Amino acid sequence: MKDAFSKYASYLNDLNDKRERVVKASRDITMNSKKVIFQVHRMGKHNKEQVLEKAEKDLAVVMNQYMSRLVKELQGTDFWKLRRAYSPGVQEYVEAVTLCNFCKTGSLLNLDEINASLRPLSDPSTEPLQINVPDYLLGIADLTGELMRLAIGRISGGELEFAQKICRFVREIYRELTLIAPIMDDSWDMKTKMDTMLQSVMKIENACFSVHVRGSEFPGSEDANFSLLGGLEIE
Amino acid sequence: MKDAFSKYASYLNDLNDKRERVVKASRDITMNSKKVIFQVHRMGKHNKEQVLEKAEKDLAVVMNQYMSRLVKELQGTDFWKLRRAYSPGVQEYVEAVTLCNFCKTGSLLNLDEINASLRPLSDPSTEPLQINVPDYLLGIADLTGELMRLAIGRISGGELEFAQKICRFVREIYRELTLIAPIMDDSWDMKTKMDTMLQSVMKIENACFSVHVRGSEFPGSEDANFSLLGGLEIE
Amino acid sequence: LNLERQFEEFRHQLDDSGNLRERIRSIALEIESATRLMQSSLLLIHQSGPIPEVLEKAKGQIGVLKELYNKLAEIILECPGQYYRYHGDWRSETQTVVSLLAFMHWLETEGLLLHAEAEEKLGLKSSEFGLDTEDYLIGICFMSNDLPRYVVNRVTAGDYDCPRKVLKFLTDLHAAFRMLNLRNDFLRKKFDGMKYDLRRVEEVYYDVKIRGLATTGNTTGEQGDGGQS
Amino acid sequence: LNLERQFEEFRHQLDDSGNLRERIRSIALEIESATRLMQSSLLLIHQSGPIPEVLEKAKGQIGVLKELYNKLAEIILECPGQYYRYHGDWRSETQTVVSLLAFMHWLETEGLLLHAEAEEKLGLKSSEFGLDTEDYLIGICFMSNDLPRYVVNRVTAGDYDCPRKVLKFLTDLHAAFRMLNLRNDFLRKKFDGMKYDLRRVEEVYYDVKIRGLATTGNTTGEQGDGGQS
Amino acid sequence: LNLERQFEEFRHQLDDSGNLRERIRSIALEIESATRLMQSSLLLIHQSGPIPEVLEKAKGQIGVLKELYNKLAEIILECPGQYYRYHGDWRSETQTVVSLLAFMHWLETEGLLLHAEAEEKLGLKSSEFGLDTEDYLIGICFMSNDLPRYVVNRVTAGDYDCPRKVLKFLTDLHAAFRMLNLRNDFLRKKFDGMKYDLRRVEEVYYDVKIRGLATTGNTTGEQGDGGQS
Amino acid sequence: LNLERQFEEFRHQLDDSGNLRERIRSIALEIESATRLMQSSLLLIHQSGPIPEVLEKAKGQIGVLKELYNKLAEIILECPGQYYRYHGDWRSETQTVVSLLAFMHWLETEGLLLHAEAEEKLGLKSSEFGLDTEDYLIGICFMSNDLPRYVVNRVTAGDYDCPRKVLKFLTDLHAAFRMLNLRNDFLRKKFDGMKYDLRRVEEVYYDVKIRGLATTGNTTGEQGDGGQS
Amino acid sequence: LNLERQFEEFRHQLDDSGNLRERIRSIALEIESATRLMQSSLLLIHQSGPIPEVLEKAKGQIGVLKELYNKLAEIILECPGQYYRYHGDWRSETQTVVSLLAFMHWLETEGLLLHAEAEEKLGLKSSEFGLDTEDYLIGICFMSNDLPRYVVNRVTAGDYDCPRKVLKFLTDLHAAFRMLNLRNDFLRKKFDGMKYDLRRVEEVYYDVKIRGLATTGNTTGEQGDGGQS
Amino acid sequence: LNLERQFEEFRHQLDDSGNLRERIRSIALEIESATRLMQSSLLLIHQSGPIPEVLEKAKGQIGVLKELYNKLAEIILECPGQYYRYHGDWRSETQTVVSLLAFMHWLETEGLLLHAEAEEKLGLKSSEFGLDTEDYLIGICFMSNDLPRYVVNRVTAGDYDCPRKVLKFLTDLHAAFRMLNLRNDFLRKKFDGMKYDLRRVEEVYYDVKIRGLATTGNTTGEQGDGGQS
Ligand SMILES: [Mn+2]
Ligand SMILES: [Mn+2]
Repeated sequence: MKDAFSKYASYLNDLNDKRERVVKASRDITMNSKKVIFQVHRMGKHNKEQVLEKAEKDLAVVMNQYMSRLVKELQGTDFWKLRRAYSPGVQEYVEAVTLCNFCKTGSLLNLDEINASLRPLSDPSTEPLQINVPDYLLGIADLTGELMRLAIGRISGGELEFAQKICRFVREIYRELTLIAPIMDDSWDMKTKMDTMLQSVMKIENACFSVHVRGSEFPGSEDANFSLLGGLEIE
Repeated sequence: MKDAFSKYASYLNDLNDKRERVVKASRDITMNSKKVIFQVHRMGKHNKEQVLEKAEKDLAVVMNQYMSRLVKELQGTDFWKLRRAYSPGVQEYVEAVTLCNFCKTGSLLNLDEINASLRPLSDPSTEPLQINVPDYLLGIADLTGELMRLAIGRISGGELEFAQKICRFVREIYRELTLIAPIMDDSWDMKTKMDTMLQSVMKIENACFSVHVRGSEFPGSEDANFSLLGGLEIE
Repeated sequence: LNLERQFEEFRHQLDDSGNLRERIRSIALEIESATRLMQSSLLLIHQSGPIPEVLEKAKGQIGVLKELYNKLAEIILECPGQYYRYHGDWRSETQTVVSLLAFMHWLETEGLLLHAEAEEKLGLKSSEFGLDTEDYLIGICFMSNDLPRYVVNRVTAGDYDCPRKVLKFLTDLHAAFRMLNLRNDFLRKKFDGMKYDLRRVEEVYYDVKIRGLATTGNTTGEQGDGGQS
Repeated sequence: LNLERQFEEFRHQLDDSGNLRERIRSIALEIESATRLMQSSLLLIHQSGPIPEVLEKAKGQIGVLKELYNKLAEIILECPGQYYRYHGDWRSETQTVVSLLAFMHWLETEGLLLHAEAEEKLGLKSSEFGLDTEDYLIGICFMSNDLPRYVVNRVTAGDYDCPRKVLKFLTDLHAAFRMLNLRNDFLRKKFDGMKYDLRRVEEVYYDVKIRGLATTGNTTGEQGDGGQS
Repeated sequence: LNLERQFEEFRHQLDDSGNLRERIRSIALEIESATRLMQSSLLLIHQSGPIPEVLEKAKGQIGVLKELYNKLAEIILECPGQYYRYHGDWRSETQTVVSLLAFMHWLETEGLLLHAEAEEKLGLKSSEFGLDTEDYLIGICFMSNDLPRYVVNRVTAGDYDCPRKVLKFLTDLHAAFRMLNLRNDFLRKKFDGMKYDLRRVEEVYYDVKIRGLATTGNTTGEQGDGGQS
Repeated sequence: LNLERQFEEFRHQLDDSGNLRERIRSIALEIESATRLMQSSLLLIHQSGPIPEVLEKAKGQIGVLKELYNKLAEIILECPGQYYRYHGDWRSETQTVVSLLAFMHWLETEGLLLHAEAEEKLGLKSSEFGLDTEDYLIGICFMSNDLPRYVVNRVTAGDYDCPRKVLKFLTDLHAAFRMLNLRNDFLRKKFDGMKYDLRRVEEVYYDVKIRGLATTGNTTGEQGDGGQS
Repeated sequence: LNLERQFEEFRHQLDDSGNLRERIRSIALEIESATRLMQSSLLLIHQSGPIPEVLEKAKGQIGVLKELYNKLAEIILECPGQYYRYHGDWRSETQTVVSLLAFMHWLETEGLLLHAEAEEKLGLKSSEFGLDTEDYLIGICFMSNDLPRYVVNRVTAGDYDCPRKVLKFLTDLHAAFRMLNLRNDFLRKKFDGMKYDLRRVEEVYYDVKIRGLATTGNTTGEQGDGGQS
Repeated sequence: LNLERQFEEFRHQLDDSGNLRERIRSIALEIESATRLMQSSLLLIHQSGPIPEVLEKAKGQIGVLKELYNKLAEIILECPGQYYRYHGDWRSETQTVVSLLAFMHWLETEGLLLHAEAEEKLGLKSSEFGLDTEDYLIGICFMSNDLPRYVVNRVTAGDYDCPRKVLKFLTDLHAAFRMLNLRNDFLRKKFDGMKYDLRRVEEVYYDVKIRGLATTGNTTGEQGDGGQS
């Protein structure tokens, strides 16, 4: 019995150590991805380029320093076996990278594109880590919350059109996820996220509504098309 | 509007002040009744009289010092209006006074008897505070928990018969309350207390069972009828 | 046995009080039902129904309520000193009654329905069975909760002077409430909510004012000569 | 208008079904009350009261229950096809009834009260209004929960043969239940609890046996030749 | 043995009812899936997609649903009198179906989809398997919850007359619901929520009106001559 | 015996720590009460009371608070190192205190009350008993929540320069908060709310600006001579 | 659109994986059902059924299980690398299987069924589809939970040597488990429970020993020459 | 600016306190791990391992623990006055440590490990970082929970004097605890459990006594020469 159990013990030790390292990497990814997201929110009308540049630089660090650690740990069956250990980090990374990408390009970064960017990190001889569909989707769900914050902020910043763009984009994601959420691997998480997402959509819509009716009151005025805060910033 | 509201304000101030005083009195009663209960649990085989004497002295203090404060505050409609403010204290007092009484006499102190003992505390010109039936019953419900502790302790102390007496007594109370609990003013509290009470009954029964089967194994032995701890105390 | 006899007696007492409660509950249900009719009539106010007619119809229920409270008083008198034992069984209904009466009163007089006036309207003044002060105050808070909606709908219907009047009333009411030392209870929570009503009415008044829709002349005057006294 | 006419009709429907529910609830309350009397009498069994007398008194309520279930059946027959619409309003009471009847039956016969027997005792057999199978089964589980306490108190009272008898009964019952494919619901949860009752009774039997208190003669014999099959 | 024979029979009963439930659940899942497609199409309404086209696509699922409800009806007819035993397995799905159908109906007609009309659309009218009234009412409440969002987005898209129309509809609906005596249950809770929808639509209408964006001409006229009666 | 002596000492310790908590709670209640008075005075600001006078009255409570915090500090110093053992008992009261002090400070200086300044005002600087950073930050968020209402009421009262000043302050404050990497806790949630305050103030600023009311020059003048009374 | 195409593809993928899961669940249900039969047979051991016969009957299901695991393996091989994606759908069933196999193995050999032996019995050794180590360990813990009951019933039936044997096995097993570094997870919780099994068996051994029922001779000897190695 | 500088500092503070907590958690994990090793060694006591040797091995971890508590103390000293801010992060681990130390102490001295002695063993006495009284008391209750098992196993192994000694200790300990006026919290609940430990030890003492096994003379001898090996 003792021999068998020392075998089990070393199996469990290896597994637990690896899991520990993966959890640690995941937490680092989370923390640093969150910092990237905070950074994106520091975006104003006139510092867009600088802020995004810094965010992308930080994101590159997350990728090279922390995601790469994760990639090195994970092989084959680990992708699903240790999913719970790294899922939070990966979701937050998806959130950060898609947020940056949307701010730059106005479109959704695909899972394939993200996975392609991970490939160089891994030893070419081994199977590369591929983010799975559920983690990607859970990350996208959180993305919509950040986009909501961004939209409210951009309306403050006078960028109404950008806010409207976010509104359309988030609505589209919500619509697509309506069909996908119930067939996901563990749909429970996603269900609560869908509720939050609808709240976010409506917060953006209400903000757009508010700006719209205010603007419509003075259709002739030149100011009406301008930002509210724009005025302040000029002063 | 101002005049009316200063009337309301002084009404509320008076009421709240009184309630505050009643709550305070109730908390003092609770604290000191709990101390009496702790004191009763310090009872052993050979210090019964002293312990109970001390407990009764403490109880007299609760009565004269704290219950009397409560009695002085409450009049007529207050008995029900401020019930929630003083109910915890009164329940704990019922628990303490019935516990002491049971240890001394082996029977249940009636509500009428308790209420009679309160009468001297109040000004003869006013309606005296009478503990209401629900508070009395809620106190009795808690009493059974303390009796359980006592029974287990008394078995340890070698007083098997006393434990059996408690067992019969608590069963009887449980049986009576089975019929009364569902028709009480706020039966919700009582329902959970009934569950706890059944647990207490069964704890006592299991302890009695355990002593009984042990004793039956050596029906001839003289020791069998004696306490377990009795032996230790003699040593 | 002593023990059995005592519990036997308790059982009788509690059965009696259970029956009493049954009767009270059934009257409380009737009160609720009458209140619902009153409320239904009053709702038309939000659809710019003509105020006097709406009030007329709603008032029809006051008599019914008076009678029901009378019955309640009779029951309670059967067990003197136990008003507050059963109070929980009709209090939330009564709070709603107060809120409706106070709203109707405001529509007629632009003033607050006082506690004594509310008691009188329900025929409670004389008897030992009165209107609990806290219930009255909670009812007033409920009324306050309906005012923002009322103001919004009046403005939509073109009554631009309404916000000023409501704001004046609500500001005074809020200030009066602040004189009370409230405990951390339901009334306190309700009163805490009143500040949102106030804020919303302020916003509507702001909307009207900034667009020059408010009849500015006398408003400033009114505010100027003393404010919320 | 169509809309108004429709809601008018709904009002009638809802009022009717409300009244029905009211009547059902009131009978369910009476059932509960009769059950409680029965239960209270049965509790004396733990005091080692003489079983026949205890049973006699408890049985007094069966007639009352029968009548109440009759009334219930009549009400339900008024609205055919809706048994299960209102079922929730009396099911927990019925489960308790079954558990008490089954316990009394065991005390008399040392056997299980069958579903049909339970229906008969409550006068439900003939009518369309039967005893739901799951309610019956849940009631049986409830009964099982009371057995460990019973066994403990019997032994304390000196009846050393009781554990063996109860154990035999419970083992058979448990085995029979195991054959059912239960869903993941309340019944399943209750049945899962039965194994703890079984284990507790086994332990009591063990305590008695290891001390040589069980009347060993015939027990070992029975067990030796194959157990409870 | 009796005991064994009884449990043998129970096993069959439970297995049968388990299978039935399985079949019902699987159809309920298909209903949910069809509903979701419908819902997803309807969401385009908020993007200011052209209403007729959006409706066209959503309507595509009605046929599918009709068929599924037909299958459900067949299963339920196998076990007469047990509609309400299994009702819980499809009710929440059905409530969503009703809410979507009613929303689509409003978009087309600006009127309420009646209970009978909903049954007809789902092919339930003829059979013994009908649409439970409470499910219908809950579905209508769900629809009401979607209206504020719809109004907000329509105004943003420049349709300034929408708030008035929705407000009229919702006011009437709310008044009709008020006439019902609801129990303290889920439906009651949902209906209580409807007043927030109403208030929100009033606010949107207010926002539009105070800025002179509403097509004031005929609105005031309508409101002036008595409101939503 | 050692053992007995030790438990004797424990008894005293446990009793003492119970008393301590009692004393802390009672001071926290007094703080709450003083805060309420301060808040009451400050509310007049919304009714265009003259700012200096309003402030004067509100400041009257600072001394009281200082004294109370002093008492608290003394109690806490009795048991060195146990600040955070009892911290939960006064933190929510302290957050409100900070929010009021910060609002008053802004009214006087149009700048943010710094952490060190808040400590100084409450006499906490010297002692070991400081103002917890998170409590300070939460208090600042609370203050931000009151600014939209203030701005709306000032504009109604004719002070058209107020929105610009508040907007500038709030924009800076929001930007500063954005520099923090907050965890997902209560503070984060409060900060998330700040963006709505910002937006509301912007809207008012827009309303004023688009109507040409915000004539920057003379507004400062108006404020100087006492507000809209 | 890019976005739409991606989500479309996800939908297909997820549908496929849903179907796969469906097939897995259905096999898992069959495994559960076979396990239940096995368990039923084994239960007779507690009623002192003759061990070899009981085992014979229980073993009959091993072949069935082997086949079912084979089918499972085939399905999993369709999607390489995703074993752990679906693992949750059969793991609890597998843990029960392991616990029963291990118990049967102990009855035959008084030794522990090793991981490799368990895999072999289920025909899992060769394929890529193995028995997860943690599932194996949890299964072993489950088996340990049944031992106290077994010991109690064996002693009741007069087998006084059983406690010693089980105690030896359980002590060794417990010591072996302590070599593992467990995380704070389900396995850890189950293992923490093992100490109660151990304690109970110790108590039974104590009962037997103190009464001189255990065949004391060789026990001390065994314990003397090295203990739990 | 002041404002910016302040928030810059806050950012550092928040980041620092996050790091601190991280470091504390990691040491708490190491404490847990050392405790587990200690516990593992001590378990051999139940298998009649020779007490001195077992203790020797277990004591090996005390040094490790001392060092870890030292590190913890250093971290806490970095932020004076914040002991109770982070206390929750190591308290449950510390309670286990106390329970083990107290058990080992009893094995050596048959007396209670006092609070001050526990602090000394962990090197906490000198520093500002002490052992919380409640943690100590809870740890002692945990130790009490292990004593019944110990007594049972010692008797099985032939040490018939052990029950008397443990009973004496536990009686005194229980009496001492009874002197405390405990609040209704975790500690109270743990203490309530102690009476069951006491009873179980009494039962064993009775078993030994009634069989005339407890010959007080030579038992001490047996313990002296190394136990039952
Ligand atoms: Mn996020
Ligand atoms: Mn108590």
